[in-house]
Amino acid sequence: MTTYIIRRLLLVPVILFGVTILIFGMLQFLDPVERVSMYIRDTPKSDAQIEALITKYGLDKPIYVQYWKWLVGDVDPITNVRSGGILFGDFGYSRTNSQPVADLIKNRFPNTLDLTLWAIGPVIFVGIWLGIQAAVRHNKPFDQMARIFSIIGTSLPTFVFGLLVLMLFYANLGWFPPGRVSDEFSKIISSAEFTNYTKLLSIDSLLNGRFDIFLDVMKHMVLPILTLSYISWATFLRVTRSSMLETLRMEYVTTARAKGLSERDVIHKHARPNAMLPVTTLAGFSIVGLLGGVVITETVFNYPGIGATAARSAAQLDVITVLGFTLFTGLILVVSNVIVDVLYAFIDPRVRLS
Amino acid sequence: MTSNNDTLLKVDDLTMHFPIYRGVFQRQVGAVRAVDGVSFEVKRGETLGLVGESGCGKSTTGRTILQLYKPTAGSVTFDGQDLVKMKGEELRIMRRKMQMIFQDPYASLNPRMTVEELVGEPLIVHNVVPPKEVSEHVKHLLETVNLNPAFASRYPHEFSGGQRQRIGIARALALQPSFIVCDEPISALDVSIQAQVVNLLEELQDQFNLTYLFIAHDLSMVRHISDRVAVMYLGVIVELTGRDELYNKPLHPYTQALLSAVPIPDPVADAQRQRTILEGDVPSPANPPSGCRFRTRCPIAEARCAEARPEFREVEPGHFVACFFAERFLK
Amino acid sequence: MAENQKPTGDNKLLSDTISVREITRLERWLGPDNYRVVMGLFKTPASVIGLSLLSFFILIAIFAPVIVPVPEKGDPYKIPRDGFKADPQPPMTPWKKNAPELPFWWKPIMKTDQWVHIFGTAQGQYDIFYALVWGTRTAFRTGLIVTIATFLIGITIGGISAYYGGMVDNIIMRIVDVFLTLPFTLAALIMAAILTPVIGKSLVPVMIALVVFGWMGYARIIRGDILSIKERDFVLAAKVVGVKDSRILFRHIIPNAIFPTLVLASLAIGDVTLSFAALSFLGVGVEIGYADWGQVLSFARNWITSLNTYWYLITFPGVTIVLFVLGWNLIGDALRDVLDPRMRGKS
Amino acid sequence: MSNYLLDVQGLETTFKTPDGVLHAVNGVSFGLKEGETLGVVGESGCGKSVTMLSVLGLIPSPPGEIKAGKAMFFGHDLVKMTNAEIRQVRGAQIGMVFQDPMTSLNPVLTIGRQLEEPLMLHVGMNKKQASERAAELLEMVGIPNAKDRLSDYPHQFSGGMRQRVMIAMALSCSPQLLIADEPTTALDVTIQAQIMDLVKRLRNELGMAIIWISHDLGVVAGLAQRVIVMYGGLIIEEASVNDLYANPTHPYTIGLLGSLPRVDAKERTKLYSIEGSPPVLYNKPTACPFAPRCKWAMERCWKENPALETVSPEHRVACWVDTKTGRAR
Repeated sequence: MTTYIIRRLLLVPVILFGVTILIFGMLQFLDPVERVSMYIRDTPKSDAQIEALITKYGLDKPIYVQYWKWLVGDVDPITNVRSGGILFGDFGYSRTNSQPVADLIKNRFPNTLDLTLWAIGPVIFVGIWLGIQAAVRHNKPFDQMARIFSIIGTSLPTFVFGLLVLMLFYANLGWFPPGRVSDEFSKIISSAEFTNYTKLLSIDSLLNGRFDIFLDVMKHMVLPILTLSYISWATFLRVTRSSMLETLRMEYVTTARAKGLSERDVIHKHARPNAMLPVTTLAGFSIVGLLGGVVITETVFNYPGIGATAARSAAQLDVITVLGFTLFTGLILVVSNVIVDVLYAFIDPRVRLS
Repeated sequence: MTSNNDTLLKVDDLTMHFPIYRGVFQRQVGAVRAVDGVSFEVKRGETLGLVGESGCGKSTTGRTILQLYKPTAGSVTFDGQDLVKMKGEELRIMRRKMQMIFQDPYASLNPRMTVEELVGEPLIVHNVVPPKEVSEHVKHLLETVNLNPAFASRYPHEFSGGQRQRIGIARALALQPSFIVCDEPISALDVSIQAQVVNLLEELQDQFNLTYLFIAHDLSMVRHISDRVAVMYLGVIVELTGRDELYNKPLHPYTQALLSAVPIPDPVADAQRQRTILEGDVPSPANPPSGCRFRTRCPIAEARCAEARPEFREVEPGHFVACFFAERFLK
Repeated sequence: MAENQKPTGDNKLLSDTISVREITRLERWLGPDNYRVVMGLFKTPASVIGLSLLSFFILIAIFAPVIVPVPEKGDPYKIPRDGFKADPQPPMTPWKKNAPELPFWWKPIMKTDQWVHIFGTAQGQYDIFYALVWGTRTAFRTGLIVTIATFLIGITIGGISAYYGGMVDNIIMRIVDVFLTLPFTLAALIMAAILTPVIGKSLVPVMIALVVFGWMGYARIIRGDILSIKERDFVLAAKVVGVKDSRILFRHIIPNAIFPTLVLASLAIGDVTLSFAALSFLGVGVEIGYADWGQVLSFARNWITSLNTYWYLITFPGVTIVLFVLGWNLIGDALRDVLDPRMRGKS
Repeated sequence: MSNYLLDVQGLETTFKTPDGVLHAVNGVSFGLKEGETLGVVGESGCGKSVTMLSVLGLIPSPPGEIKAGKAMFFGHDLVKMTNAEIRQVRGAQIGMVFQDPMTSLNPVLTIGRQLEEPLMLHVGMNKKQASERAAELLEMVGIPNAKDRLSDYPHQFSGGMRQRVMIAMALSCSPQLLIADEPTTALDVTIQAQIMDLVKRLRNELGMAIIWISHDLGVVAGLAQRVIVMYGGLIIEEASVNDLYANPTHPYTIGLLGSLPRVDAKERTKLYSIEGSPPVLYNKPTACPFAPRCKWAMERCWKENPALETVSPEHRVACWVDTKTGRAR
């Protein structure tokens, strides 16, 4: 298995290299003036300044020079200050948000993380539970209901669902407002008396002993979490159900029954561990799904995470900002995929012991 | 082994190793020695049975002879020409003379082609009959294998296993080959169907003067159909001789054990015979034992068996054995 | 065995007269697997509902000019506006200005020639009904073009990967990994944002973005199918018979490999339409006022605090999109059961 | 009251399939004495496996359904038992071994855990006792280093070894009956000989009754005391093993034996071949299911289904024709 994990890890730099090439390739569609903002920390003031920057970062040089400068940036020989260089975490300057993209990520990503962390648990466990129940009750009413739920779930686009729940639970009932936190609390949060331990508001509010803030934060997050989760529920349900149905037809399940085990033990001790193997892989993909899903969900709910920011920047054709975000999430995904693959190797003895 | 005009096929030291790649950089760390130095010849008009357990390399031997795999070493002389040296078009044209019948009648027929297209394809790709006459030819071929020619426009899935195998046989016959490799042609069929196909193969052999290499794991069926039989174990032939000679006077301990393991559909005879039960499993062909391949399971193995590989030698006229102690069983 | 009953083996019953199954011409033409897939469509109630929903939308797309005629000399995909007032108008508000031609069916049914905003108007007085009817055409058009393009690119790349194997295969599959690493929505957003200044505001940038980040699935599936079919006995059998490599590829491998991918592609039209609407909802791509479902829905974003009043901003477009995608998914779900090899062969 | 250990009467089982209702078993009756070995022979689809799975209540339902019949085991009808009741029988009093050792063991659980399960469940052992007993069982079926191998997973065993594990598992609670469903079909002939040798030894040591299902008349000949031949979901012949092979009476049995070449044959003769293919039963057979392939078939064979009749002591046949004379019986 060690070779398997090493091979998997060696793939990471390869994929990351590919991702940078792909994004750099897309950048080539922009004219140099636009690309200049990759390397600077504030808005350029004059044409001459832009010209100087183009020369400085080799944007008139051959493409491999450009790529290299894009990766490592440029060190000023006099001040010894590095500017640009995505490898050093400098993703350029966001024109529409008037701040460096890296800072933007630092500010917005905790909000997105807060949201996805709350969503991911329910997504995985509820989906798997539903799928197993549906498979065990194959073709019975529960199974039919689960199937209908799953089809409707996958047919309700996030932006429609989000707007519908917003109409119902906010506009009509007034229960769950959009946004991040109520105005009365946002001042407290930015003040000195509120310590940011994790930057995840839901946790920090508890750590500061402000249960009222926690409640308010959760009130704002209920609808986004629900919106983010339900499509994944449907997917998990479907994959778990079909994997479980397949497993239940295996001969070793008949063996288990022939041993006189109760149906409960047959399902939970013999069938489920096998049925979970393909679901593990799905868990990796669902992280991709969630991070993609935040773009629309956050936009619908005016939730200040990286998704909503990316969408707003894209609508204003601020490519650099979206690029930074994409590179960043791409990195997260590469890492989480590796984790899932290694996890899979541990769960399946056939892989673990080879 | 000397060959003369009677010899249609001569296989000399045929070797087929499939590389194994392992490790972080997928370097070749070894090879599955599926076929490891196999020599035999097949005379015109005879049936040579090739028998052995699963994984012994018998199917690979058949496929390598037909150059479906490029052999690692060795030569295959067919009708005086070395097939291993042939390439591309030359080999393609040569295929007219040698055909194959497959084990699985469900997998070996393209599901998207009709019986007529399947059986007619060899005629078309080799341009042996004018396109207009293909259909007529196919009908004739179907009759030859006892299939109703009215079904020529149907698809394989409309037929039962035995009927599909007949379609496969008709396709193999289309180019009027002189040599057919039968790769376990009956082992996927129901018991009551097996005899139908075997009888048909025998009839066709008489009718068209065919030469068969009949590959099987079923010793009783091989005995029934073959003139001579070769026994394979772990990539090598351990014994080769005439069918009666082999079954009456097996000289290799593996052949003896194999024969005694075959169930006989007769409780009285079954109770009377002597059994040799082999211990353990067949070793992996990726890591075969040193010296004699069979020594790990052999009841009479001695120290020298681990040191050198016993030569495949002619103990009696026409009786080849690869065992140091073959003479012990010569009564 | 007693002598008198020793069988002779010469009782020739024509074996093939017995168990040849009678089958229909359609089954013969499609082949067994494909036939089951197609028949599965008409057997399950879910997919019948799906098919009806789709037919409904196809009819709307075809008869769009009859259902709501285009204003004179106008671009049909430009939603007509009843003035420029910001606040949306509720359903059945009469047209005041710039009303398009009255459709022929209105008068006989409603007994009046007062043409109204059937579903109300969005902000800026865009007529929602018109947008939804003509948006159906946009949906099919983008769905079809993008799907066909992704399918062709996907099977070409996947085919090359499977055919050459080795290093080529390895490199192509890593490229596929790279494309799959980026979250789809974000990647499509950039692509569209980059292309919009180059091409201009239209359907094209978003469609290209969807194609660039949409082909990987097909490449993977067709590659897997070709690789598995390459190993099947019937390919070997063709080789034994002396069939040339090119004929083996086109006559034996591709016809057997392409069907599952083709089915997936035809089902993906729903998903593609949805992605298009999503990007349009986020504000990239088409110019404001273009007859496109996502665009109409995005108008609702500015009114989320008063959606209780302006419910029609999301209800009508929302229901339209959901029904459309539901139609495809119902068919897809039925097909998945028939296609999934793991679900097969229980008898 | 019969003196049988297992007494099956009039068993009928059907399956719902997309193409129609498959009549897999159509009224099967047989008895099995304590300690007896019964061979059940037939081609694929003849209903031999389904019969035994029905007896143990292991038919997936739906699509399977037991339409009629009973299976008396120690005075209780297995068919009528509740799930909880039959679970006490399965694994404890009746052990079962399946055809494919590669798929019949759970790939993600250790061999030890799978062996211990029935012991803890039926015998009431604790984990430690069960683990010790499991090692003994592995030793009993001839697996070397039994103790160490308990923590191994199935994929670390060869096919023959896995089948030994299956046998150990089936016999772990000392059942009165072992049902073996083609346990050697997937194995090589030398491994098959090992397994049959093992089963014969265990039969002598433990004295359980055995039902051995096989499509191979040869395998059954060396093992069974009595043999049942099945065709089209029906028993068509039943006799003691010596009688059946010496005096096969049903045309199908005659044909089957005639179509088998023998490794000990004295001369080379043309094989007898039964034309046509086995039936697929979408209708319950109302006539003799073998009639279309039978060279003795008479008018009556196409109209009525013959019942099993005793032709000589311990020998029963379902055929309208006396194959010795070629005339109606």
